[in-house]
Amino acid sequence: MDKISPELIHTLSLLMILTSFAAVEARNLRHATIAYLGQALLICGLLVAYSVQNSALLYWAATALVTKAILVPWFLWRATAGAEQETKPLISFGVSAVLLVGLLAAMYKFTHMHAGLFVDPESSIAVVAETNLAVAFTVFVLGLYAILTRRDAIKTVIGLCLLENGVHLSLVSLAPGIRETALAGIATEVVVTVYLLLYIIGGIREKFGSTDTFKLSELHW
Amino acid sequence: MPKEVVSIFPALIVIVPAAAALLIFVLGRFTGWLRETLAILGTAGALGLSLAAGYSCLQGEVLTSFSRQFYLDSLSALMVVLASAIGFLATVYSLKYMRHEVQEGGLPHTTTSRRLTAFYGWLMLFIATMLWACLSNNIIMLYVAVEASTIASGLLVAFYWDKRALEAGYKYLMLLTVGITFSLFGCVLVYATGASILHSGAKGLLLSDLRSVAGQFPTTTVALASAFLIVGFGTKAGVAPFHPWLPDAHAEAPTPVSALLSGVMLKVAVYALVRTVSMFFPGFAPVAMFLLALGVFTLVIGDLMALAQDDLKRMLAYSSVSQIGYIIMGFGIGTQPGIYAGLFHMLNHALAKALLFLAAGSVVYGTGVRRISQLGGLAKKMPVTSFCFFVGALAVSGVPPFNGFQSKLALFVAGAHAADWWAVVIGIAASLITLLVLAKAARSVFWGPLPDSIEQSHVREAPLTVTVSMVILAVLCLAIGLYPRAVYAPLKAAAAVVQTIANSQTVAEHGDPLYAKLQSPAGPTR
Amino acid sequence: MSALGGASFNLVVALLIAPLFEGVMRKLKAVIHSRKGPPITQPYLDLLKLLGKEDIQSGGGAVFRMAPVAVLGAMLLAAMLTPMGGKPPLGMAGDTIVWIYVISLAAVMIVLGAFASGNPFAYEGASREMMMVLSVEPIVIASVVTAGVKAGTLSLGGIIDWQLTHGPTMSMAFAGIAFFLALQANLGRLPFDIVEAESEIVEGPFIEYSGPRLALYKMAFYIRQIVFSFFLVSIFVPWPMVKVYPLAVLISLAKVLVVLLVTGLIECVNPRLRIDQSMNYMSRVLFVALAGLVFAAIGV
Amino acid sequence: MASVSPEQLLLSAFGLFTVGALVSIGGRSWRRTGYTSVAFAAAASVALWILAAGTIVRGETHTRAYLGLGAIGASLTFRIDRLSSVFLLVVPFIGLAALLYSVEYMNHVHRNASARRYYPFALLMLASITGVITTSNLLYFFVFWELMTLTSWALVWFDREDETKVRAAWQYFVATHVAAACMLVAILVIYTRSGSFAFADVSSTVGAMLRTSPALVHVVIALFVIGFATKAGMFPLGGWLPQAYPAAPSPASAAFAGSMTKLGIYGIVRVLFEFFRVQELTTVWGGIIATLGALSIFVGTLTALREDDAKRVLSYHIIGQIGYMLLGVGTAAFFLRSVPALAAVALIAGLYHVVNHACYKSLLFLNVGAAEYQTGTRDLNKMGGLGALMPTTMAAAIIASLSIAGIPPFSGFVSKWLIYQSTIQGGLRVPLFLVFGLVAMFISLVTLASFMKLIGAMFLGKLSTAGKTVTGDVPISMRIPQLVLSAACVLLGVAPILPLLLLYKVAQDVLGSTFVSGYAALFGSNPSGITLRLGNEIVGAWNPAYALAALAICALLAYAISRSAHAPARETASWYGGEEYADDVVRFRAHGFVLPFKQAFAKVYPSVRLPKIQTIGFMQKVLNLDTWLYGPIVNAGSRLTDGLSRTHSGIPHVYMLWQVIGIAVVFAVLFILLK
Repeated sequence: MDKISPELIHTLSLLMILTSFAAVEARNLRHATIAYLGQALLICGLLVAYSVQNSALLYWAATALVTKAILVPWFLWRATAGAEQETKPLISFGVSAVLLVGLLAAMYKFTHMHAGLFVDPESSIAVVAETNLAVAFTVFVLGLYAILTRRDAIKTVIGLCLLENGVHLSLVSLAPGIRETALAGIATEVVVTVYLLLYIIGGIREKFGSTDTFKLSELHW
Repeated sequence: MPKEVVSIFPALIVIVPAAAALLIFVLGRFTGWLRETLAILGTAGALGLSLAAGYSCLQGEVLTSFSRQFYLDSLSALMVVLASAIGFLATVYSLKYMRHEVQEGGLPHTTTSRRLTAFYGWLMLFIATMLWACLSNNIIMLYVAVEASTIASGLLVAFYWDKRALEAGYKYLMLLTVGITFSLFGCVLVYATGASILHSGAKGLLLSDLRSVAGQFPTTTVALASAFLIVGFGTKAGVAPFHPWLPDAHAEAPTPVSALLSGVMLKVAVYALVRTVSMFFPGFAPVAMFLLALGVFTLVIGDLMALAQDDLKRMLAYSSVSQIGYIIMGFGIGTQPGIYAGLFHMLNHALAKALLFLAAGSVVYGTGVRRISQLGGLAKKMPVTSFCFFVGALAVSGVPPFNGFQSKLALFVAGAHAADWWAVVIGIAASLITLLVLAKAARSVFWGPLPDSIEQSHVREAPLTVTVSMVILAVLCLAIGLYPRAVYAPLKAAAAVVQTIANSQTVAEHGDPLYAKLQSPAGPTR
Repeated sequence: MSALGGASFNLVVALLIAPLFEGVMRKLKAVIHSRKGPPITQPYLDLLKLLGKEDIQSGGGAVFRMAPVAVLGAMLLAAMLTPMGGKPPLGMAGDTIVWIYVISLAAVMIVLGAFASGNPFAYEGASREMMMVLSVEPIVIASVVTAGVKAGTLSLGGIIDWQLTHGPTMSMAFAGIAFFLALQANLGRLPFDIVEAESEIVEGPFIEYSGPRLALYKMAFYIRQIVFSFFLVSIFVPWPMVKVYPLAVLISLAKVLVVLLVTGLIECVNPRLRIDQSMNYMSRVLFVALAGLVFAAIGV
Repeated sequence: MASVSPEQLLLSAFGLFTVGALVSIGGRSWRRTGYTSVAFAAAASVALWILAAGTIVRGETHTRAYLGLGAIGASLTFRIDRLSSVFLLVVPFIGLAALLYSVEYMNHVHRNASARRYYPFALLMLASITGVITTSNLLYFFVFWELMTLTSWALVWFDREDETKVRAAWQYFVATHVAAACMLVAILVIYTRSGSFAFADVSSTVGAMLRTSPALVHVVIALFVIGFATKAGMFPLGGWLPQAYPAAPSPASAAFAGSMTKLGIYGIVRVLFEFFRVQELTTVWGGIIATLGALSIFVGTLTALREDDAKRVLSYHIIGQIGYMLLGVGTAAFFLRSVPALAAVALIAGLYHVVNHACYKSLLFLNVGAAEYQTGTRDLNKMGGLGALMPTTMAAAIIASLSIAGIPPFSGFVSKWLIYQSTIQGGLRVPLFLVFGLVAMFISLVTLASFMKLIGAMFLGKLSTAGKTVTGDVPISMRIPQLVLSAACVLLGVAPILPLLLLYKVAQDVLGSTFVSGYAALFGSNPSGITLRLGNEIVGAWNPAYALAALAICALLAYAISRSAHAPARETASWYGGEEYADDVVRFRAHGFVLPFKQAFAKVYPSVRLPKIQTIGFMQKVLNLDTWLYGPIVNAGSRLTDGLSRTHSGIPHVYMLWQVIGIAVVFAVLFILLK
């Protein structure tokens, strides 16, 4: 089994935080889509980087390239046609940036203190796992953050994708050496969900005139 | 120990409706009744196969397919029989009902035929994915199947494609996907930890193997994983406070879909929850205790919310929340009688709530009105529907001699045995509220004078295919209530499965109070 | 003396001597009013005259016709249950509770007869009769129960025996006083002749009765006077008890005469009360009776 | 019937009721369905009577177990003992009479409704009542109890077009189910302690329970008493009763009054005397039940006095009459250990009153039903003078009224007399019972007043406008039940020896070994009457044979006197002070009867609209559960629900926030729990 390159993986995963942040904060939905595309490519790269240890991950990388980097951005691109500007979010950029830094620091602290809970500290993957998990959690929480604070339906879909990426990143960092991990990763792609959501959002745009989810409160109580 | 038999049945149970779905999508738009025929055939096939498989399970076998990827034990057998039976009845109900809805519902920009094709296709897929979820032995595939059932039903919820339906559909997909992603995180944690303990990725995926090592998981992992699993699958099951998608989706979906959502999908989610979380029960007892508290909380919230509803279907949906609370409470009690009661109530609620939704749909079919306050005096015009609704309401509320009484009683007895008195008292009080809510709704919908706002001549009893499903369910409710022994054996076997998941180490040393009592019904054993 | 003989004796007293007491009382009232008054035998003459008079039936129906018969029958039965100088002759057939309810049977029949007559005055009278029963009977019951508590038995004979052996007690005195205070109402005498109230509702329940049926009512009314008086004197004041039977009877008759004279005296000097005033008065008397009961319960 | 075992008899009765119900579901014509149902009910009743008679002779019978519920170790077992046989004799009797009466009544009054909504439920109700009486398993007791509630509920809402009746049915439903829930909790507590639902195991557990957790035992009994007393209509839990019973068709009300209401008493007797017969329990709860019984007597009857709707009058009287039974039973429980003979007399009195009340109250409902059948109204102010046209009904009504008022020699008198005796004898030991006795005797007169009003307003006097269309008495099939029931009222009154012998045996069974007196030592050896003895002393006597003979002689004498002068008779119009008035103008309304008295006692029961007296006003506040218990609970509940509803704002983000917070909270809680 070849040695994986920690530097490469660190670099890639840290870049993921930047892309996530960009995807969440970009006011233009198409810019956000491009940021997400960048992140998808990063995940593919990470998977390839891990594949020195486990060649099955290449299949996942290939699938991810198709689904995450091609299909989902395409769907998003199509869905944002004609309405590129996002509905004003609940929390603005400055606050978000502060929160993000705090979040990242907290996750770092947490994973570095409790990494032993998730991976065997003696194993070869432990070094990268600590950072990767921190990144994965951060991406996950950023996804949640997007879902919770962005009023635009399409932005929440992007948030959902971020959630998924976070889970995938943690999956690959927790158990990179097992062949079944690749299978699990491939099986859990949410591309169909994204397609369906965007389809329904299309209907919503048609009926409600916008994709502001705050208007979706006719059904209550 | 049951012996494992390799069989094609478990796979076929999923494949038959899935194939029907494919055929419907491909061929459905060509001829008039082909899609309906295919749908009936698909669900009937699934039902037949499930019953056959369930029979062999009762003989002490466990059926597996595809190197244990599909795994059909008594618990799964119970679930697939339930799911396919209600699926079949819902399909039968749809035959006339959906034509009526599509033709008179004022659906824009699509032809009737395309709409119906889409409906039956997605319906079959929905049923297939739910069956798959019940049969999967792979923890990741379990997640995938549950998510797939969300996807398959997403368009069904938004079927009417008007403002309300779209809103419901969006919330449904969004909230459930977020929730399910949580459970994915939980599954990944369990898988990764299990795999490292088992030193095998393949085994780390299989629930049947994971359960044997769950006791060795680190505590924080257990807490984190259970939290994610409970919230994740709990969202799908409609556990409070993760339930808000439920009334919207149930109310806006076409009636057969509501019946399936409430009757089957919630149960599948509970099944997934139990399959995964119950592996922590023996080593980590507080998990079960937490589930109990969560169940009680859910049943109270559901009942209180149901009290405030004026929309018939929303009211039923909130009542489903509360009944899910009872089921979770049963599992949370954690003892054999508790799990038995939980499963029993799951079965009964599936039948009764499906019946209620179908009857509510029949009311909407006849009157076009869903507001309880705007309805009244329908008993004369719609006697069968009225009768069925009353049966369903009494069954859900747990009034003898209907089935809900038997399971609620078993539940309270189990709770009393486990000395969870607070839960029992709250449960009984809440079941009174349920009774209040449902009986009140039944009274104001079916009795009193017919309001002027409803056109007299328009109101009529639903056609035969609509009523026959309701009558079958009503008869089942009554039959199980009168003769609960009929379902005792399968439920006991299913409970034993959960129990061995949950309690593989302790069951032998404590003995089993339930079965001990069976042998000597006269005297107490403790 | 056998029960049958005693019963027959009581019957005779009730039928033949009761009007005499009425005559005496009329005479007494006349004296107080400074009138000459009718002869003592006037009640007998009244009765005989009525028996021969035309029987005008406005109500019709069996209930209307049978009511007076049943009332007199019940009163006679009550007379047989009442001790008149000794033990009650029909003691084995009924105790004090039976006695009370036989009396109320008579009230029931009066009310039913009044209803059956269909006359609004009769209805009003019946309503008042019922209210009198409701307000007076509790006092009777309380006094009788006091006696029962003291004696440990409710049978009339037992109570009298107990009284004779134990002598007067505080609680029995209270009960007796209460019974006496209610007696006026029981006898339908002023100030409590609210039921008949001739000047107001023209004989109330009896307005439609005439001839022989009215005679039966009159008879029953006379008998009620002596039944209650005998009950009072033999339960609450049985002393002195002499062993010689005829003498004992004579003593009882004398006591009854005294009681009736006192009630007559009261009647002469009081105007009629309204029904609510009457109920108010009775509720106060009830407290006296209950005081007796409380004393009995604590053993005084 | 040596060849037929008791078990077969019982099962065949169940079978007949059920088959009858199934057959009558198919029925279309009111009349034919009715007669079919009567036939089935009659056959079942005969089976039950044979069973009851056999039980009285032979003692109790146990049956095999049926319908086992594996999961909780319960199975349906029956035990017919003498206590159940008393009810087994009465219930089918009343049920049959009511059903026979229904045939014409329903056909006439509810012609437009469907027979399927009446007869099946009526038969099933009788079946479930039979089940309640005979089962010896707590769980199935509860099941039958609920079945009984449900089927009777279906009869209460028979007339579902009328909004007030629907509301009454609803109130009934809620009240009885709250009570049932209380019972269920009690049953569960017992089950967890004894590990079984069998009656036999319950009593053996109580001793241990009393040692370990005495408070719990009291809670359990309280829950049971709430459950039973609600059904029986005891004050203050019986508020639903005067609403619900009048809503049902009259024969159904008769069946309720005669059979279902009594099961509350049955339950209390079972619970107190069989399950919890430990000295400190029976004393406390006997006292409580007797007190509540006396309260019930007082409030229920005084409230009845103010009602002008005939069926509501009767319904309030149920509350009052239930009080008498509870007073008897409570007194019995109180003196169970200290004075067994007194306890026996009180218990016999209570049960005797159960039997009597079943007969006369059902009869009264049938009488009122007959009047309603003819005139279409139940308002006493609008009726009058029906007696001349309906002599049979009037005779029956008078007999029933005098029975309920406790006028000798009718049936109510004997049982009430025994209750007076036992309370006064109890009062010699514990003076509180004297008060109860006084209340019982006084209220008996109020009952009398109330029924004088009923009789007077319905049957006597001049014919009212509402009765102008009446041509004759009700059909023969409606008269027969009335005649049979009035015969029963008379018989139970003049020949008390028959029921007393039976009830004495019941008392022997129920009281067990502590009670050793022979029949003659209690009630005397004279078969024609009762000479009540406690210890060696005669405490009271009532001999209906002697008294009746004397009364007959006296009445004959009186009649002879009245005819002695051969006075001529003449019919004439009533005298209105010389003026001519229309009857309806000068008519004395039922409402005015004893009006000043009613005003003096206004407001004893909640929600009376008359000026009130201060002290009673306070009592009313305390006893009106609506204002201080139900009302606040409902308000708090609706506020809570409102608040909860507002949190469901509909915005998806809010819900997702719940999920996220949920994760954090669940994790935190689990983390803490697992540490």
